[in-house]
Amino acid sequence: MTIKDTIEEIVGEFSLFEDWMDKYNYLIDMGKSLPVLDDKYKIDSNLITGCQSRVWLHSEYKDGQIIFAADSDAVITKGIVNLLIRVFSNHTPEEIIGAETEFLDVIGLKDHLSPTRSNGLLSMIKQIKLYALAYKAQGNAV
Amino acid sequence: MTIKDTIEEIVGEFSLFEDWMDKYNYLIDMGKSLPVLDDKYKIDSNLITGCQSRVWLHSEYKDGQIIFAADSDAVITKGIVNLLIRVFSNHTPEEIIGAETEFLDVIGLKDHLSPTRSNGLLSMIKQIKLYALAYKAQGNAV
Amino acid sequence: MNTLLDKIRSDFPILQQESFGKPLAYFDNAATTQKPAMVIDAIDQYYREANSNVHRGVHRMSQMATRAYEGARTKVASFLNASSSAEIIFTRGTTEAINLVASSFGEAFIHEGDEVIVSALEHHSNIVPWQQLCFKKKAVLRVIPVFDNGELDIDALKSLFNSKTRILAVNHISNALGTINPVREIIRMAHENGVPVLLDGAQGLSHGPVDVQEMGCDFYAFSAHKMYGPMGIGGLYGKKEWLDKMPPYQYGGEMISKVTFENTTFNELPYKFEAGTPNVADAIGLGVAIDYLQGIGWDFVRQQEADLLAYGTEKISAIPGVRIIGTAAQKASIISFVMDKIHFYDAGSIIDQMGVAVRTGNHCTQPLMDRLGILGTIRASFSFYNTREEIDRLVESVVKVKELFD
Amino acid sequence: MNTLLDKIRSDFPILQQESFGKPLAYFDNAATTQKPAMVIDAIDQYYREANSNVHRGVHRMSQMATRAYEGARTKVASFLNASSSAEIIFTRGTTEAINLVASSFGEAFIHEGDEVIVSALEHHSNIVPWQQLCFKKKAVLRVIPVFDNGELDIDALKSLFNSKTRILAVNHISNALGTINPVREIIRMAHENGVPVLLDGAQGLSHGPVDVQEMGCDFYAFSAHKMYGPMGIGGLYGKKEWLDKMPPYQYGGEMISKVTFENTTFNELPYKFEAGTPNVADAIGLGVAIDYLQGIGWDFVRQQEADLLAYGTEKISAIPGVRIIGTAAQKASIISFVMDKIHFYDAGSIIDQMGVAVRTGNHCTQPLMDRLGILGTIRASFSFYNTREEIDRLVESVVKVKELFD
Ligand SMILES: Cc1ncc(COP(=O)(O)O)c(C=O)c1O
Ligand SMILES: Cc1ncc(COP(=O)(O)O)c(C=O)c1O
Repeated sequence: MTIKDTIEEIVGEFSLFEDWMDKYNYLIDMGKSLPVLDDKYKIDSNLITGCQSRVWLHSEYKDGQIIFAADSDAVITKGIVNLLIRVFSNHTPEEIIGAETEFLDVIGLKDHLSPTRSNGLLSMIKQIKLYALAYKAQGNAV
Repeated sequence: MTIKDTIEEIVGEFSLFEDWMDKYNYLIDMGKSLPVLDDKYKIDSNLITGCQSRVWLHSEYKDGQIIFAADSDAVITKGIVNLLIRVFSNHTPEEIIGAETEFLDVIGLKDHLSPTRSNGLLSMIKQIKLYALAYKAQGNAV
Repeated sequence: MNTLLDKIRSDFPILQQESFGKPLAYFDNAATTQKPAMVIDAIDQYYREANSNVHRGVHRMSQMATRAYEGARTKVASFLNASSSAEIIFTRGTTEAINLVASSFGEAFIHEGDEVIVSALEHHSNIVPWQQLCFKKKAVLRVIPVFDNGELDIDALKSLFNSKTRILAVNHISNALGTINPVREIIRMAHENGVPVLLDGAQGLSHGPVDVQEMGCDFYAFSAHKMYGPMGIGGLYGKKEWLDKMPPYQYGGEMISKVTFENTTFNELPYKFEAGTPNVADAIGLGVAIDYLQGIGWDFVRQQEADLLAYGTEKISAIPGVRIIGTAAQKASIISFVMDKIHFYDAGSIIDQMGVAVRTGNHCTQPLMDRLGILGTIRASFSFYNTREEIDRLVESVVKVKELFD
Repeated sequence: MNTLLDKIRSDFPILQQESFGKPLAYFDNAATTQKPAMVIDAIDQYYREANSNVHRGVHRMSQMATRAYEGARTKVASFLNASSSAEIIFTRGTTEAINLVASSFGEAFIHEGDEVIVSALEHHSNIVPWQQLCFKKKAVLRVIPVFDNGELDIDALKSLFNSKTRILAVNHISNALGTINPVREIIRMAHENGVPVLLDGAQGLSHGPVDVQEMGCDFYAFSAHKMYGPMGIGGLYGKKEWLDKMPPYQYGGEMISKVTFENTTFNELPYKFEAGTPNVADAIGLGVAIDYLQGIGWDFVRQQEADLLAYGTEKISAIPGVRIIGTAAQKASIISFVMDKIHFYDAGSIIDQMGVAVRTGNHCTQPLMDRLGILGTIRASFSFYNTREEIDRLVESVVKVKELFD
């Protein structure tokens, strides 16, 4: 699936929710189902700053694709990172760099979970794109 | 005449003025008729700070009374100091210290010539009272 | 609901707002209070009728603006019972007032090896300016420890004074936990040791009367926006003896008396510390906020806030799995709490959706959070305009949070 | 009167005021401009509907306030054509912005024996911070001389640069005389010498477009209240390369990333330079002032102000015994003048009584006045909302002054 396809899928899922409670319940489920991140990756260099909750974002570069793994001490935040991983993981740096992120607007995340520093959503996306840029530069160097 | 008497006299004079123009004309006349201050008294230590125009206020202590003399480079300011001299000159330090200065309110000077720093009216009165306090201390010391 | 409270609530336009379709319950008063219409209107009217730059202007509007600005200063002076309005310096707020003292007092009086005392209960704004000053001057920062219940360890303070101690800075009321510190005792101890005291009064002016002369503090820093006034203004009370000895902080504008390229002489107090065009509109707003507080009276404020604190403490502590952080004997109407195994961010997000505004996080008191072994709390801070019904809604939201995350 | 002008005047509530029973003619725009209703209303609405403390707040209103505040920053960034909104720091105004740079840049880059260049045309706010910095660092202050007509002597500037020159600070437009300085040329010369340039833009943003990237300046300081926005807010544009290398200015609040008593790490740009609760309401007001200016458009502003400057210059210089001070080829709509044997204070008092607001005195440019051999001037500064009829009334008042004092 392309990044765009996944985004459309997610937008579709969110369009089913009648009220905020459903949306949060879904995020909480997504948070609870996020695979555990090995403690060895919960290090400061993986920590995303500017969040009310702590978020560790780990990445690996394999066969030209980036694989993301993450954790947070807050469940809703885990739900959000889980969404982001679903969208961005297993794609090439180029695909990630070029991806639009307006879908967050569409599914109402920006409205309820603002892009301001409180939840670090923007910081997470920024970090994901930074990883992509770094791997791309690394790839070019080879 | 006591300070109070002079003040009443001035209030009486000002009550005759129909509009601001008359009041300013009067102040301008008072300014023009202020006796010239000898240049040797136009020194920095006699300068009152906080005025848009420069005001030099000189005082002498003679026979238990303070005599004020002043000058300014602005005519309206000279008119105001002239009024103040008429009120306060030739009185004892005690009389000056105890004098009420609300008359400035009554004659509308406070309204048109605000107590804020622009014309230094307050600074002038403060300086007059400071001289009185100084001479009083000096007198007591003797 | 009692009718006086209804009347008072109607003075605050924002309390009529809804949040997510529910009436807004605003419990973030320690971050910033809401403004009564009379404050908002005063600012509005100033810009519509009298706006002008102050000081040295000959024209009528400039004089009106100057009078209004200086009138606001006089109101602040009498509100704090300063001995003269020359002891009131307008700043942007508490943070700037503390930075001013740290910088100017620091420049004049703090030297290598000297010591500065703060407490473990401080807001970053009353730590970092002193810490950085100490770095710069090679001075030493000493910290009054805090007990688990949020009270300062005043006995330990005794041993912190020595001949090198130059200043003590402590908050009047803790924004994170609500502790009302024993400032009179602290000031007495400091003065016995010849040490001046700065009180961070950010949370101090909204809950009850403050009399700087009676307390005896040397400096008192505050923000208008936390006492029902506008943003962008606040102030510093400082004893004349100290302010006179301190160099200016910023340069330019009314604080200057005479300039040549070789030399500059500075204006007298309070202008010496106010550089640039002052924030006249918001100073006027602050003055009107004081009028408003005096209009409703401290009796009402204290009674209402004490009731909300008692009621809230009882209800919140009764929820299983919830623990109140900060249980000092003397507390302002601030309740901080944590929930078993539930992150404050998760809790805050859900509470918000229920139309209840609380603050979550470390409340700019990271060293305190570290000391207490937590990352942050959920904080509900009450104003006299809040109600028991609103607290019931907070409790409901917390119960909802438990349902969702357990 | 043309109808567009009528419409624009009706946007400014204060222009409907009377002064001493006469319609107010407000010519003190260089001190502070009046505010259109939309700016006043935006502040009002913010306090009625959205007031909250910004940043890190999870609740809805805090996020609304944060978005509005950051939105204002984005507007300022695009108004100045900064390359990123991280290069826009909100301050109280120009004076604070200059003090920030003098203090932080000074701390990082100015050492004993270094040199700082200012001009003889500066406002005290762009002299004293540098002068005091030089005193503190044992550095040397150099001054670009000014010609009798109010133009800077750019040839003389050439010889002021040397390997010790660290920064040059000059105003974009002179508040005292209206001179528009050749800032592009100055910046080019400075950069050729490896010297960064701070422009004091207090008078720069109200008369025409400013493009910091095209001009190439390293810092640009400004005040909202001089560009139709509220008091208590303004800002500093700074190139990221410089801002990144400068230490913070004040400490506390959002500018902090992590604090322990041993150490503090600071937030990224622009927050690193914004300590304490920001002035959200007035930042929003500034954003709306920008919207307003963009709504009427620079064409109208420039055409109207050029007309007023030409008309005023002709009429005022035609009065016998009146001399215009400042006759640079490039001038903003500011006319300073003196009257033979009549003190500016006398003149200003009478002009005020005629309902015309001008400013008199040294305009916080004492070194310039000394250079010109005068104590002060009478200054009429025009905005696009002023009219020829108002200028006629100013001329009448000046004639009246002559009658009274001659
Ligand atoms: C050229 C210039 N620089 C600096 C300032 C200071 O601006 P503010 O008082 O808004 O800080 C002014 C205005 O007074 C000015 O005209
Ligand atoms: C105790 C305390 N000190 C200082 C501050 C800083 O106040 P301001 O952000 O208004 O400068 C606050 C508020 O955030 C506070 O609660």
